[in-house]
Amino acid sequence: ADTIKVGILHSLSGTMAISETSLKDVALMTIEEINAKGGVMGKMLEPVIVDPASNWPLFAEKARQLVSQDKVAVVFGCWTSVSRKSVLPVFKELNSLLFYPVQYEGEELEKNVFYTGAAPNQQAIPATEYLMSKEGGGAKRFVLLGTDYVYPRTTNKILRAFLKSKGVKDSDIDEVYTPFGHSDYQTIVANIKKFSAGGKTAVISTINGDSNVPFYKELGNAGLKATDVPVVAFSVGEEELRGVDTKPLVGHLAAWNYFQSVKNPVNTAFIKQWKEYAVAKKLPNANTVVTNDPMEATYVGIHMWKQAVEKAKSTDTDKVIAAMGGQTFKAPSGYELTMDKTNHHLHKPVMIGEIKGDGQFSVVWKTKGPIRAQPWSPYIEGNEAKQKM
Amino acid sequence: MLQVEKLNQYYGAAHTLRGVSLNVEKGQCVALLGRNGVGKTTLLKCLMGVLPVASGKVMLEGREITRLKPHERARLGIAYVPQGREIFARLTVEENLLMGMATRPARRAGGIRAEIYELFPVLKDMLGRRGGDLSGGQQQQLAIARALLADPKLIIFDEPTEGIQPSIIKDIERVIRLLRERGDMGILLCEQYFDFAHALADRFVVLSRGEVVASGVQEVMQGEDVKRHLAV
Amino acid sequence: MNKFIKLTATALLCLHAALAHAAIDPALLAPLAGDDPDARIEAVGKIAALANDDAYKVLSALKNDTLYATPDGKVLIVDGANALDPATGATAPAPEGIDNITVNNRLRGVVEASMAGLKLFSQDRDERLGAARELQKGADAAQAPLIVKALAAEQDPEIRPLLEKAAATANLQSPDPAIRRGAVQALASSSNASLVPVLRGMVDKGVDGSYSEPDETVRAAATATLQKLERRLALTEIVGNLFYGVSLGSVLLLAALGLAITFGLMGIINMAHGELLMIGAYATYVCQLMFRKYFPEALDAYLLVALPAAFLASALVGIVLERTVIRWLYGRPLETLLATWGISLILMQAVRSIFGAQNVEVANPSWMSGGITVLGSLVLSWNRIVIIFFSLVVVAAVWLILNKTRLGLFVRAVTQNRRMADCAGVSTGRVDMMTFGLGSGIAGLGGVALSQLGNVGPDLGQNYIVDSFMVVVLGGVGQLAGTVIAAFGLGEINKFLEPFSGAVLAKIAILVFIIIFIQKRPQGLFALKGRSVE
Amino acid sequence: MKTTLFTRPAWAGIIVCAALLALLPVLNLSFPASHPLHVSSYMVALVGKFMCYAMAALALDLVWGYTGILSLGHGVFFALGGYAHGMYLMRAIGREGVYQSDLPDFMVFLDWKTYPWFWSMTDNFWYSMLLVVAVPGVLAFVFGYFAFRSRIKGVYFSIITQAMTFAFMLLFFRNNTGFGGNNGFTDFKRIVGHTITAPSTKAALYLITLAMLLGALLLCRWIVRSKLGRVLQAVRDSESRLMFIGYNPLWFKLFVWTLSAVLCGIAGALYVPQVGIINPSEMSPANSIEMVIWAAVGGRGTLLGPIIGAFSVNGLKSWFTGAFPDLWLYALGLMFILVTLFMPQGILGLAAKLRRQKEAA
Amino acid sequence: MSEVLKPGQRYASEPGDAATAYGRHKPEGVDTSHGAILYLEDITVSFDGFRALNKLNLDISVGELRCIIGPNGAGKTTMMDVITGKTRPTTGGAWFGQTIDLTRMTEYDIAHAGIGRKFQRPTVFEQHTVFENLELAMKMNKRVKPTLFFRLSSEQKGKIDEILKLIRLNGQEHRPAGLLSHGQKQWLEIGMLLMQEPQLLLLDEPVAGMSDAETARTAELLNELRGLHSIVVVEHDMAFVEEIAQQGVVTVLHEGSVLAQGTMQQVQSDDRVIEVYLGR
Ligand SMILES: Nc1ncnc2c1ncn2[C@@H]1O[C@H](COP(=O)(O)OP(=O)(O)OP(=O)(O)O)[C@@H](O)[C@H]1O
Ligand SMILES: Nc1ncnc2c1ncn2[C@@H]1O[C@H](COP(=O)(O)OP(=O)(O)OP(=O)(O)O)[C@@H](O)[C@H]1O
Ligand SMILES: [Mg+2]
Ligand SMILES: [Mg+2]
Repeated sequence: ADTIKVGILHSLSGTMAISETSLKDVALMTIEEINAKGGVMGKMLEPVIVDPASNWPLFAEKARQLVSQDKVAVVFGCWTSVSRKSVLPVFKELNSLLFYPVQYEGEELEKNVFYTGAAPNQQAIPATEYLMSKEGGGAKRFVLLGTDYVYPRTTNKILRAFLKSKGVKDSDIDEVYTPFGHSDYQTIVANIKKFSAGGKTAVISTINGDSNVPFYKELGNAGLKATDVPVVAFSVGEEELRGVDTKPLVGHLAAWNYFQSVKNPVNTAFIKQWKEYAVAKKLPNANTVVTNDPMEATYVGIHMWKQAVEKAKSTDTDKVIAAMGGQTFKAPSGYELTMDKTNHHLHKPVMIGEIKGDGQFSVVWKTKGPIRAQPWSPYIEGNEAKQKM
Repeated sequence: MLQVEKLNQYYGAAHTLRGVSLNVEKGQCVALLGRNGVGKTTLLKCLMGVLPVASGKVMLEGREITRLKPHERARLGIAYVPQGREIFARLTVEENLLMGMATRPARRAGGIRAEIYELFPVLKDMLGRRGGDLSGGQQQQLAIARALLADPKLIIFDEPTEGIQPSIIKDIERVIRLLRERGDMGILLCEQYFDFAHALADRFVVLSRGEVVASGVQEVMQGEDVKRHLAV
Repeated sequence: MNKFIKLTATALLCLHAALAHAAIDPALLAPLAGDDPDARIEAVGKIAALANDDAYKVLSALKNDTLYATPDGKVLIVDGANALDPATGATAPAPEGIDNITVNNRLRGVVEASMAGLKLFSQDRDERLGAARELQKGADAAQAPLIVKALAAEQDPEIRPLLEKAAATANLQSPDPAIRRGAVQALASSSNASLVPVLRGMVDKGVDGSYSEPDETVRAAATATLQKLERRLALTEIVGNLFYGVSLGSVLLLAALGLAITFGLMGIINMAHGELLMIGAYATYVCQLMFRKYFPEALDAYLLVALPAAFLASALVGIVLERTVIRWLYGRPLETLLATWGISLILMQAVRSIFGAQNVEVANPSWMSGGITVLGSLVLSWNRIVIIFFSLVVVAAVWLILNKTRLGLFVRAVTQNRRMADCAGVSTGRVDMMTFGLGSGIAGLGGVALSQLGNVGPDLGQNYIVDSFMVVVLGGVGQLAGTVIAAFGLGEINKFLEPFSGAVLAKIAILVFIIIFIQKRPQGLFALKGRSVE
Repeated sequence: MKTTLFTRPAWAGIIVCAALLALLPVLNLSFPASHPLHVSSYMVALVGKFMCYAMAALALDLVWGYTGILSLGHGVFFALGGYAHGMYLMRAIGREGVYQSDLPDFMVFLDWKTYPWFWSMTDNFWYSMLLVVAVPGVLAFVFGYFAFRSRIKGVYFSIITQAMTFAFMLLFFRNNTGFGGNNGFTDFKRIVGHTITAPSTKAALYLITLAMLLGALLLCRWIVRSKLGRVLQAVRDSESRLMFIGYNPLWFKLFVWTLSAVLCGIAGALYVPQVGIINPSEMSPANSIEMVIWAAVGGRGTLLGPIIGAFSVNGLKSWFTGAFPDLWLYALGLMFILVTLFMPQGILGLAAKLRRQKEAA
Repeated sequence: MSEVLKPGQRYASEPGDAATAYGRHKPEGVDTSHGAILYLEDITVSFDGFRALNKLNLDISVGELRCIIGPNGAGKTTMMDVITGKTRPTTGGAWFGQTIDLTRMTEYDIAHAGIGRKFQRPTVFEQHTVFENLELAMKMNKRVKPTLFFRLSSEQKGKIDEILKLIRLNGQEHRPAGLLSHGQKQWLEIGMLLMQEPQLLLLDEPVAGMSDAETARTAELLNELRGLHSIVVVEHDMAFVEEIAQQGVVTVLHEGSVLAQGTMQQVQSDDRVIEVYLGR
């Protein structure tokens, strides 16, 4: 064939469509861009889109379909950890490639996966350090608030160990979980308020998707401002803020490896490209589209894969995996990102942004440069031996 | 006033009504007789529009109503006392009675006429009770009262005496006679209780296997011909 | 922050005197554009100490993100296309290449505090009240003279006690035991939870066995105050839970009420009910967009228009569905489940196609933002209060329609015995259409309420559909009163459980409760008894 | 006996379909990928999954179609069967997990040092098979006993089954419950000593599923054709009348209800190794509603219908989600509406109607 | 007409044989040593304060055919509800024989013990065929297992055929019962009752909606069954009541308690009965 097929595996319906739809669009945009520049090794990329509909077994089925039926060379996709876990066996069995663009809890390293989002040490830990710093408000007490599933549980476990190592007492840490889709945060906000009476408190939120809006609304209405109790979130980005009235949120924080507001030529071009793409393809609300971290990670992932294929001169999985190590790409975040030689994770800069009234973030802190991912957190028992990975 | 011409009706493949024709004049009471399962109820349902007919014509006061919906017929002045009462079980007795006046526009509906309670004194005591809680006979009385409240031009009774105590049967008989004598209404009475029908009818029609097999004026009703069709 | 306040307290004291116009020394402004956080904070302090109009302008610009810096470090206040140079007072078109001066929480806190200090002497009562409230969060000894000064001038009966408490809080750290005792006693009527650890510290023995509060009498007073405070806080918590429960109940009620009609009365297992809620919420969004575009000055009133709009939008969709699909399915409730499930898929995807898969933004109008403070520290948010009343109004309206109007009578008659109602002269088609329209419209109203609390997105309905069915069934199908009680009951139970069990287990407990409750009352809370049911 | 279970043409149809289904893995194994007769392993996996769904739909039809008990919570039985088997599969991973511990990764991660009591003995395959049957069975029995004894009927029953599955879903979601939280069980390696990804293992699983499905069909058919089947239908139509002629509906309902749950559990157990993951979303209310929809689309109260329904709805869904990822919900939604409007008896009902019309003509 | 009645005649001429066919004179397990099969003692039933039955006392002897009449709403159906366990009395006791307390039993246990009932509004299994309706009602062990493994013996089939003829639905046995006319359903329900072979039959308005000729036939049938079963009949059709009551006792209920009791002639001439029930 004179095209190379690539699979796009993002939910376009169901609960995750809110987040994943734009990743599909970014992936298509990137592919279009690559094709416009002559494709990969002279061949055009042909995207194959499927909708796993936020249904985890369907993810596995669709992954299998993409790889064994449609014979794609690589798949870009997944958002939730469980969807990734569900497709992993398929990629291992069929020895194919998955690029996973979302920040996640770590504790995993698969030969067939490249992780272009953040590991906990590239997001959660720096954010907590910031909260404890003078600039970040010098928080002494912490509410670890999350949706009850694996990412928040793991992150909080790591954070708890981290906080302990920094001398924070257990009584100064409150861990709270809510079910998926939880929308009534009255009690929780009241409790945060109570808890914060005991000293400078910060909330570390791993609340998933939809529950953020009711949480922030409640927080605002209860009169808890960012200057009193700052909330740092790991799942709230520009895209999520589009659906929120940001006035009451001003000053709350998010930690990512990229913000749309970062100023550099690559990012300016990236944003422009995306905005024009949205208008050209008549995406819904095309005039208000934004970029965010997973979108950047998708964009970076596709480009790196292209570079690796060209280096390997083949789309063969093993050859591409070998060529991926050490790939670099000048990313919209303003840094040259490197794919780690061994651990399949990107070296990424960490940035902390404060929410502004217009739904953008102003970067209030960032690392000096990209840092290496630690998929096996040193704060989890038994991972000591794996640190070199 | 009511003319039925060559009505045919099928339940699936079963030919239930076979070319039934009959007439009801104003001020007249026509008795519809026949054994169990010959299609009496089916015929009445066709007249009311509850069941569609395959062919034939139904005319009310010269106007064809064959294809009209039940509520349209009700508004043209047909009232129906169905077999099995069909009370609105969870409405109160009073509300059931108010439903009798649903044909009239809201403004002119007014209250429930007192004469109804004269005819059926039980109902007055039970106004607040739910229709479905009443005894079988009480429900039957309620169903008749409901139909009368519509001030119909044609009233259709499907076995109105079923399950009613003798004294009230006499009352109902009186009511129907009164209606007949008032002369502003046609009455179609389907009845198994022969003596009752005989006492009230001006004319009669006998149905057998969906066909009209005998008809005539009240005087010949007790003839052998009729008896034969009613016997088992 | 405290250090800063000490620094500037004296300066602020004379602030209210006159806010004369004077340009600001560029040297003061320059650090604001720089990178050194401590220098910036110091600069803010110095600027605040100027206590003039321009200083106020600079600070509020900093707070509102309208302060910019040119590449060569000049600071400008930007208003649209124009820029004011606070150093010269001149206004000119904003130059190219200017950059917003970022503010982080630390700086913002400082700015706000200094502005609050300014505001204590403001002419505007509300500003003073706000500033006094701000001080409740914690005041220390350095602020005491400032507060005393403000107290002397303050006449307002609402602001005075707040200031008195703030003064007392500040005086807790006074070196004079008498003042401390007085302060502790003055705080006996406070309900400020953050005092608890402070008082605790005074009462409890430290690790070394000595008291950090040396004076016996102060300790005794502190113990008494602490007890009162804790009792008041416990009461606050109960009242809070009650309110949260009622509020959750009102949300459940609004979500379920439409279903109580379409499912409870008409017997349609309406899986698209959630999507009707969603349509109501999107109608609210569209109204808001319209107002933003055409009547931005009346934006706060958009909800008033959104109510009828959402009702009509959902009712219209409902009517179309009824006429095209559901009318063929009466008497076959289980088929309605299948068809309405299909409808729900289509509606969701339609909204995705039109508005995008992402959530859209619906803002509370300003009169529904924030809350009122009761019992000293409990904040009841306006949006929840409004929604509670709104739910009661809607229930009352539905009750009136169903029980006091002829339409209501027909609706009930048709739903009980469609054929006989037809024979009695009721146009069943029309009544069905209107009933379903009414139920859908009310779902739309529910959607307006939900849009004020949470997300507006294509999945909005999916989150409420299960709860709605639970509420209707628990109350007893077809029983409006049951629906109301079930909604509030579940709300209260949930909110009293949640503090102990956490949100997840509370939810599980509620479901188990429903299962067990139905065992006891197999027809729901308000079961009809007797023959009429069969 | 056999000839009375189905009509002759129905037998013929069933046998042909079963033979065709049985042929798929054979074609997959015996022809190379390039051969025109080759069936991709994706197809085989897909059909294997559908057969599990079909079995669940069949089980649902037994209670819904025949007894009139609409369960909106059958997903919980399916998932419990799956979890019971999943526990075994997890333990069969041995020390090949990421933490190289005897415990499954998620337990290591949560600092569990030993297996909780409900995991004991699950390393035994046969014990886990027992659990597959017993867990859904006992749950259904207890739940059903109380519900039926209290004479909970109609929507009230449906809604509490929904509450049940929802409660279980939340419970299993909790990381602390001990079932891997939201991620559930995945990354299985072996089943009774065979590598789970090996083509032959897959083919065997597939054939076992087929056999189970056929067996379940015959069992259900035999039951509904017995007098008990007629009693069940009487329960559906007029339960109170049935009591007045001396039947105690409680035990009849409990019998089919439990049986149905067990069948569903078995379906779930077969599903897990073929799909490779079991997690709490299987218990979400929407999943249970989908099962109802399979039965309705195929034609409820026919046993064969739900099987056809499960295949066709899922088949279309699989195809649509790949072929029209943006539009498939419209198509699926529209299909549900059209089926209810124009095929109230489902696909099978339509077929019967067409046949009657042809005979009449 | 007489032809069709043949099976019934057999019972009359061969009572011993009929006993095996239709149950026993002296019911098994029911202690009727005092001659009565049913006692109602001071039964009161009230619905939200309204007393549908008010200290009702009644006893039926073995083999008796008792007619009960009374105005609409007198409580006749409610009385049957109490006997069959559908309604629990507020106070009072209902005894089947000497020992069986009906107020503590469930509907199916009562049915098992040997009380069969025909409802005022005909209730049959509408989706089942006429034949299946009869088969379901047939006397047998009605637990799950025997039902699952049940196979119709030719004897049982013969019995169903017999009843089919009796209720004159032969030829219609494969029609769904829901398609029958009102009168036909009444008959089918009587047929189901006979299949149950109960010791006590409760018939609530068995001839409502039947033509005069059919009413007469029902009367004949009941006369056949007289003595083989104990029977309680509620009816408003005086001609029918007269025909089956013969010289037996007729009870008149009014406002929930017994107003009068006696032979048909006595009752019909009772002024109070005429006042509240028969009318002048
Ligand atoms: N819905 C139906 N579908 C098919 N057949 C029906 C249906 N309803 C009634 N029938 C049949 O049509 C015939 C006529 O029924 P119909 O109810 O009109 O009789 P009827 O004369 O009113 O009898 P009765 O005096 O018993 O009320 C009967 O044989 C009955 O079995
Ligand atoms: N569940 C109930 N709730 C309220 N009232 C009831 C209930 N059941 C019966 N009643 C009332 O009890 C009275 C007796 O009813 P019942 O049906 O026993 O009368 P009946 O003697 O059978 O009358 P009929 O001859 O008309 O059938 C009636 O007035 C009825 O309204
Ligand atoms: Mg009839
Ligand atoms: Mg009665």
